[in-house]
Amino acid sequence: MSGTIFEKGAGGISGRYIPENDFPDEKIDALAARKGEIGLPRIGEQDLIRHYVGLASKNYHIDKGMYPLGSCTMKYNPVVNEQIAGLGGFTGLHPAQDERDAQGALELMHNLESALCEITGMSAFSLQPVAGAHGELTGMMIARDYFRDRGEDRKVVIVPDSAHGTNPASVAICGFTPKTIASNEKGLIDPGILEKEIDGSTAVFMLTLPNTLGLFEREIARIVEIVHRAGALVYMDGANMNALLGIVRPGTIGIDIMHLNLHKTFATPHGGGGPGSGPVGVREHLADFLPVPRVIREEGGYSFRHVSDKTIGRVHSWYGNFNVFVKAYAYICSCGAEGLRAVSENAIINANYLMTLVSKWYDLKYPGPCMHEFVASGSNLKAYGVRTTDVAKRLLDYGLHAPTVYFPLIVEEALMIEPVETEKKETLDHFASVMEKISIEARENPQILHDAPVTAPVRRLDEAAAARCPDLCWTGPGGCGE
Amino acid sequence: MSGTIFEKGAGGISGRYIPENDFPDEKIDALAARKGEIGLPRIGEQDLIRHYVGLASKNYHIDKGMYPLGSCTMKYNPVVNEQIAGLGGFTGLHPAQDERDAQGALELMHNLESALCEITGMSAFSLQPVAGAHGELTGMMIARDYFRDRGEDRKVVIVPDSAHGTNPASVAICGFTPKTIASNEKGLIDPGILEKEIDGSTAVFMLTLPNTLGLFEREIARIVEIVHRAGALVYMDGANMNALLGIVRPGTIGIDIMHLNLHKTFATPHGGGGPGSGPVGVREHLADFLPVPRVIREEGGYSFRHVSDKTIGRVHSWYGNFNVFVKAYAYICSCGAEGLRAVSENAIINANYLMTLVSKWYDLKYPGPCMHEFVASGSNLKAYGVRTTDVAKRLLDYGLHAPTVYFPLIVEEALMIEPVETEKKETLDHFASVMEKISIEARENPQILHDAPVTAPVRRLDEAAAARCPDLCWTGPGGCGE
Amino acid sequence: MSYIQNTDSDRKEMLRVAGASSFEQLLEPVDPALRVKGGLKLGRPMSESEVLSHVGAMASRNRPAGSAASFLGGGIYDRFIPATVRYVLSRSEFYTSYTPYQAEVSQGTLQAIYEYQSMIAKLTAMDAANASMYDAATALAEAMLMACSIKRADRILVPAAMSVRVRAVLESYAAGRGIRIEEIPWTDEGTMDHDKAGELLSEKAAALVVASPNYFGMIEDAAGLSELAHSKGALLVALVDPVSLALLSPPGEYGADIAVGEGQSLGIPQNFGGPLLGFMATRSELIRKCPGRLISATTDIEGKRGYVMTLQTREQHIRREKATSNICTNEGLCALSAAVYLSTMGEDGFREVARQSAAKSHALYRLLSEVEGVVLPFGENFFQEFVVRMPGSSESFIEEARGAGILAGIPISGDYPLLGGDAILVAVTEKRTRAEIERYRDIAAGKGGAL
Amino acid sequence: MSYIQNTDSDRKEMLRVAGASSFEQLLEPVDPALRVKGGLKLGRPMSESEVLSHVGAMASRNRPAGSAASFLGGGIYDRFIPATVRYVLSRSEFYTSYTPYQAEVSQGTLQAIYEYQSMIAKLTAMDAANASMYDAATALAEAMLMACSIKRADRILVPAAMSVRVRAVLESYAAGRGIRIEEIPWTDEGTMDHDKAGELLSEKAAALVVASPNYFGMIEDAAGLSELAHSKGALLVALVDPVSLALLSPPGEYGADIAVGEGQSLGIPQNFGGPLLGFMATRSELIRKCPGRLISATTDIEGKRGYVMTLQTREQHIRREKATSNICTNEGLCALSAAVYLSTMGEDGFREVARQSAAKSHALYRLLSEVEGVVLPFGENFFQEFVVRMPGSSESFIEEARGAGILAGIPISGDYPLLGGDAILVAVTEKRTRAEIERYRDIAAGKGGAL
Ligand SMILES: Cc1ncc(COP(=O)(O)O)c(C=O)c1O
Ligand SMILES: Cc1ncc(COP(=O)(O)O)c(C=O)c1O
Repeated sequence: MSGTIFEKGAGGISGRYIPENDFPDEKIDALAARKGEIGLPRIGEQDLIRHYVGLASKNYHIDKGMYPLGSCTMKYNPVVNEQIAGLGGFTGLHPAQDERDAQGALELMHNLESALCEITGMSAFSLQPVAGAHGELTGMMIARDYFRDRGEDRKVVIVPDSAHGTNPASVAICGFTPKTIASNEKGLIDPGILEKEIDGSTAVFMLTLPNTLGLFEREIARIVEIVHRAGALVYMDGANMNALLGIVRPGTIGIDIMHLNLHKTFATPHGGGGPGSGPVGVREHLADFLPVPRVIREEGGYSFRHVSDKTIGRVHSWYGNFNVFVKAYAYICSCGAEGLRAVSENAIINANYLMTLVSKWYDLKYPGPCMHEFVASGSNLKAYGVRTTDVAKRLLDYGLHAPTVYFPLIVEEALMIEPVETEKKETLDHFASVMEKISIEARENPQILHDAPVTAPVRRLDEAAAARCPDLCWTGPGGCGE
Repeated sequence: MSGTIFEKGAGGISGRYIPENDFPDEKIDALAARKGEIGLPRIGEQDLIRHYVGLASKNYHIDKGMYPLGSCTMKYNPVVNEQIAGLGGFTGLHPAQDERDAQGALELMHNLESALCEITGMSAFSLQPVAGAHGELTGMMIARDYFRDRGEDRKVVIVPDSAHGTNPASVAICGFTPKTIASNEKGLIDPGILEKEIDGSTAVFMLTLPNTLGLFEREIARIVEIVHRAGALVYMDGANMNALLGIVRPGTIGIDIMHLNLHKTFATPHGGGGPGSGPVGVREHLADFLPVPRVIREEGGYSFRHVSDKTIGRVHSWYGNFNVFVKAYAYICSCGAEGLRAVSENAIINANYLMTLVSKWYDLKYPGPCMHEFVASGSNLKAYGVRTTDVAKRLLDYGLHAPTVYFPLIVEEALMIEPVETEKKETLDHFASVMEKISIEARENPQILHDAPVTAPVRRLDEAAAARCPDLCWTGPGGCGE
Repeated sequence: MSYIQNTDSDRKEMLRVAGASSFEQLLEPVDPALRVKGGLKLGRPMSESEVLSHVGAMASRNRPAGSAASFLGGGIYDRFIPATVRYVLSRSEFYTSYTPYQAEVSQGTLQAIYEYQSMIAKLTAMDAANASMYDAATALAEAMLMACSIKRADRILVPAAMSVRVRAVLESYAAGRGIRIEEIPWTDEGTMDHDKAGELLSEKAAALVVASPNYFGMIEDAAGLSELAHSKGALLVALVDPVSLALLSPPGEYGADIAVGEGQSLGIPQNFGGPLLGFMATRSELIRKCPGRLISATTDIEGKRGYVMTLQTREQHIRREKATSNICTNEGLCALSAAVYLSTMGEDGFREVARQSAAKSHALYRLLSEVEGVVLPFGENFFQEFVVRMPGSSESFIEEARGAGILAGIPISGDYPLLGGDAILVAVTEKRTRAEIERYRDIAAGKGGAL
Repeated sequence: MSYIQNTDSDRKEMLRVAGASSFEQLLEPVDPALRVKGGLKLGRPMSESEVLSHVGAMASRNRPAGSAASFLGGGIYDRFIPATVRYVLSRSEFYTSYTPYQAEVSQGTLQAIYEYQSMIAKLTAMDAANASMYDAATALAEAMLMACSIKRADRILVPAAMSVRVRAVLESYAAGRGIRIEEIPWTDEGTMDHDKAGELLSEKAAALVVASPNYFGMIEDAAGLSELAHSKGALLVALVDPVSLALLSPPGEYGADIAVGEGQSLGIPQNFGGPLLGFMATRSELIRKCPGRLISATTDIEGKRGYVMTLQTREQHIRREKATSNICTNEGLCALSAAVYLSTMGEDGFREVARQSAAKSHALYRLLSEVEGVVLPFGENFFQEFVVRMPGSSESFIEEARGAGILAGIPISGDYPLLGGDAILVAVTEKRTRAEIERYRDIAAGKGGAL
């Protein structure tokens, strides 16, 4: 009984969810200009539930097993936080309600902003951006308006080649010109190169810390100094903050603007692709540029305010992804100061341990202690005709998820592995042992890897055909081209 | 990562769910007489959730597919009813609370009792019994005390051989002597035999209607008359009421006592084995014998009352499975009068349709219209060395659940099939087509059936070994005998 | 709202295939004279949103524990339930599945219940537990039948300091079988009178039932009573509170033959008293006499570990009237709750629940003992619940407390006239806060009005 | 409450294997001078029950829609959400999974999003939709960038009768790119001034944005505007309400090139304004210029149907600064909500939602039109929302209604001074009852106090 919901719901009958209309209105027919059917399914509730439960069973997910996707921080999502975020006092609030009727929500936002300031050392946060990339874009807008306000015409943003794809994209969307600099042989930013490239046209230097190789930029102090000396701002992509909680506060080491991914570091679920939340924090001199409205606490309570005319304005229809704030705030309360520090300690220990195990069988371009993640490489298996994608697919057959592959681009056949702090030693041991088995299979019987996956709901899919002739909308049994 | 929760939770650390104790008390140590550890797991929340989600994935369930277990009425369990029954206003109520603080709960119970009276034609219901068998036992107690009250010494309860196993067991537990009578060649009670067997020692005649062959007792009027003439009571096992909603009201055809299975007819979920609810209804002359307390509606509101000294007393610590009442009541509201009638119509149409399809490939001892279920037989496959159990296991390989097998005992190699009203025609067609395939496999390649299941989480299990040396409690890696 | 998915044209086609020209034709076996005329007198079908508001309004006409501080006990307690429990229970793989008749596709339920059995066995320190009973009362009733059958006797002894509701269920089950239930009074300490027990045991009895803590919350000398019962040839049936077992000596340690109790405390909401979770554990030698479902570990034909229902020949679906019990549907999902609850709290967390319940109830006891006129008849040898008599009438005390958002206790003198006066039973679980406990005291001391 | 599962001895052993004698040693790359001294100034860890009461108390300091009758709209609506939505969304297979990078083990998410795309395409009558955007505002901003890139132009025209918040987001996105946004005023009927639009279109513009219903709830002559825009070489971008599309002519019918809108109405709780669901649909020819994720059906190597992310070369993780957008994490779970909502309500149920919203809002409109002093400036050509001026001050009217349990509307004259007076925007969804609507009228008529 597979097939789309349209097939299952063809010619059936739906349940009755709302009462009869007690305001019959002939006038409505005048409005009803739409011709014909929309094309929505008509399906009974039992089959509908079966459809979605059936789809659910085809997904890998955190509650099934380890999710070692590098850069994604796939940690356990506490079930109690879902329960709390589902309270009617939160879910039923309209954003234009009288502030007196939303004091709890405003207080929560205020407390969350304060906690993020304390965690990062930034002076002020806006919760408005709804994803990491959205935070980056917001940060770029702040930089843009900051220089405009100062009357400086700076158009260039320097981005290391190891940066996440969203970084240069956000730069470009904001109207800046991205300029890539190469990382050095240790996988780090070379202050010398930076010094050469930076000049009066540079608005921002944008780095990820720890970087996408899982390395802490040893020269960060010098980098910050170089950037500031050039009159530019330092932007930190804080999506990897899971490594630094209670260890480094970016604001105190000179970072001017940063974003966080609450849907990574603060345990809010990823939802198969969102919703996320990407709050942006700035140091004092940039606070006036943050999006409005801001949450203000005064004698009488909390309120939203348009605090400064320097603001970049808005980046979201309302206040950002409030439902995500609730979960992140509950998580911070659960952890407390010591718990957050423990998160990063364990994330780092797990990563270094797993790196030691995995590097027995896979290449490692940048040895030495890593932070919360590391990048291995399947390049040693190329001799057997095996590529990293084969390793990834074979992992699926063992009931595990694959690491992030082919990223960062600067590592050939990259396998970017982030174990996160919630996985325990036995789980890492199991993952490492499967990685070992696969490396042996690669040598002895590479075909198994090429054929993988065989236990997943589908075998390898024809992506080329999809790209050539995309079938993006169900139009009947035939699909594409009809 | 399989294994028991004890293995997974050996030597780990649990989360912190309750606050620190702010009443330290040395005296508690004096109470603490227990020596050593209890032996409960210590497991982090992520692995705990994975454990149970992993177990969940090994279960067949209604939201996965059709569940044609005869006599079990495995219909769709509406998700909204779970939501309603989970409201804090219900779940947080203590049963000894002041009645003024529980008016909504009492009203719901009162409304549910009234609705059950209307549906069955009985005069009064008690919601106290928590399962079908518990209802039977309660009904037997009512009969016992009724005759005791009348000073009659009747010790025998006549039960047809087609009865559900709980029927004779309930009779015996109550201290009555069960006496079995055979059904006739049409699968029905033979009034002639009944007339012969019944006498002044007979307290109750206990029948299931429709009976466990899915047949309506054509002679029910005569049967009732015979029993009443003998001064005995008619007890109806109403677990099959899904066939009769809006069609037959047992109270109006002379049934004296009956129970319902809310967890069958009224869509409350079975929970992998409960909780259920088995309300007992009686006609007017037996109302005083119902369990106490009863819910009474008066001017000032609802209350619990000990209405009569003739009561059998109590069969449950409190008022029965209240949480189940909420779901059943919500279901009745959803259906309304016409919806309940539609339930039975569709259950009957589905059963007759499926019987027609299945009987092309399997034996049918009792042809002619069935009610909500029918009993086929795999006896025609015995020639190929195939037994009904093989057919059942093979169905699992096709991703379906098996019917009830080897019951009722009076049909050889029985396959008792109840499709229920929520399954649609296509689903029945699919089931029938798999049954056909299996009957062909049985002829052509019976080994496939003997080997089945091969796609389930485990293959056939050694029940004999378990019965010989039961391992009922995890005591370490070795298990039984340690 | 209808959950039926067949359309009119489906039905037409199905009737055709089934050889019927109309639905009425399928009803041919049902004499038209017996059929319902004119339809049921129930309302019209409601849409989902109407059901939600209709039944939701009933929920809001109650005043649940969440909106008041509950000191009610007597077998049902307001305890903290971790979110994991509701999460696991809301998976339809568990809640919509049937009794695991096809073991190969029911390993989730089977293993979970096996683990539940193991946890109950460990908690009670008995050899094995069954898959669940309806509630403590029926579990005790079944234990009574089991003991009578083992001992071929028809007399059991129970404490007078036992829940009257549980007692009533025992009577219902005993009546038809000619079982005599006799009561052992309590002493000034609120515990069982050993001398009287010894006396009554001199006549043949199948079992002595010991409830510890008893209904008044008092801890019995279970070991002494166990010895006494066994010396007179009776079985010892222990009725226990599962949370207390994290602190107190468990039935297996004092030689109980059967242990039963109410598992509601183990992650199950109060739900106005149902569903509950009766548990039963026993010794290996008695397991084949035990009522109810049992899950055993075993292996499949490839040697892989798996789980099955076992010893089904004790059960009604095989043995019919010769079964050890008539129980079929039990409280499977509640057993799952208990397993999730116990594994979430874990060894240490569960002990902490017991310790805090004891600590907080003893704290309230001491605070009340300082209030003039308050009578605490039975002393401090209780676990988490005690009997108290207030200076004024308990009715007006409870009423005043109710006004102040406190459900102060269950009045019990009506059921136990020997207690005299106006006694109430007060339970303090780990959920109660210092503020609530102190407010309770203030009200008792006549200083409650200010709040 | 900690979610870390390693024990001290695990950590010791792991450090040993990793060749570190202490955790500090792993921090060697981090200059000690840069490290946090003395720990973070945050509270101590809370247990689960403390978090529940701490954050739960915040929830109870709000007054959500459930406890008042909401006539608030402006893009976010109080609608009925069937229980199926929450049920499906609470499955961790959906909510805890990542973006479907490994397609073979993400078919659940992929197929669900494919079905969502299909439903949006059908609803808008466009060829294809993407997998979701952040909200309507950013979807429109992305449509603006897309139009400017297609038309190689840096000017777009927008209605003045558009949400000021959406407009503000457009400005933020436009500023750095040198895009000029120009406004077309509204007429006395509250709709776009066609003459003025024609005038402004004579200078090259990438797109004309039509919001229909517009922010005042009024239905635009979208077909006419579409013709106008196309005749001047501009694209037509339609900003639409998805529920309205069950009744009104959809963008595909009047030739829109890009359709965007806010999907919150499709089964997503109001949640104080987030998460929302921006949707975007377009014509086949433009799909490769479209921002965001796209899911396509395809087949696996055995010919079995399956789903993959496609046209990823438009996306930032492949194309970096040349990507059509920077969007990565989107609103996947909200898209799933919309799919479950639309398939639950179904073709007929969804139309009924639209019809009832229209019928009820028109009913309130007519009731108010009979109240003396009430001004309804724009007439009846609206879908479910309209502008009204109350006889007295809107502030005091709203305050009085609030006291009577009614959230009466959004005051909008501050944002739209041209409206004059004290206008409020009133939305009536299918959830509002006759009683609520009549009470609204009574308060407007000065007869509200009695309730
Ligand atoms: C380092 C880094 N930066 C930025 C992002 C973008 O965040 P988002 O997907 O929430 O837009 C991610 C995650 O994908 C990331 O890992
Ligand atoms: C006909 C019949 N009678 C009685 C019962 C017993 O009901 P329960 O399992 O709820 O005790 C059942 C169900 O198992 C049944 O099908």
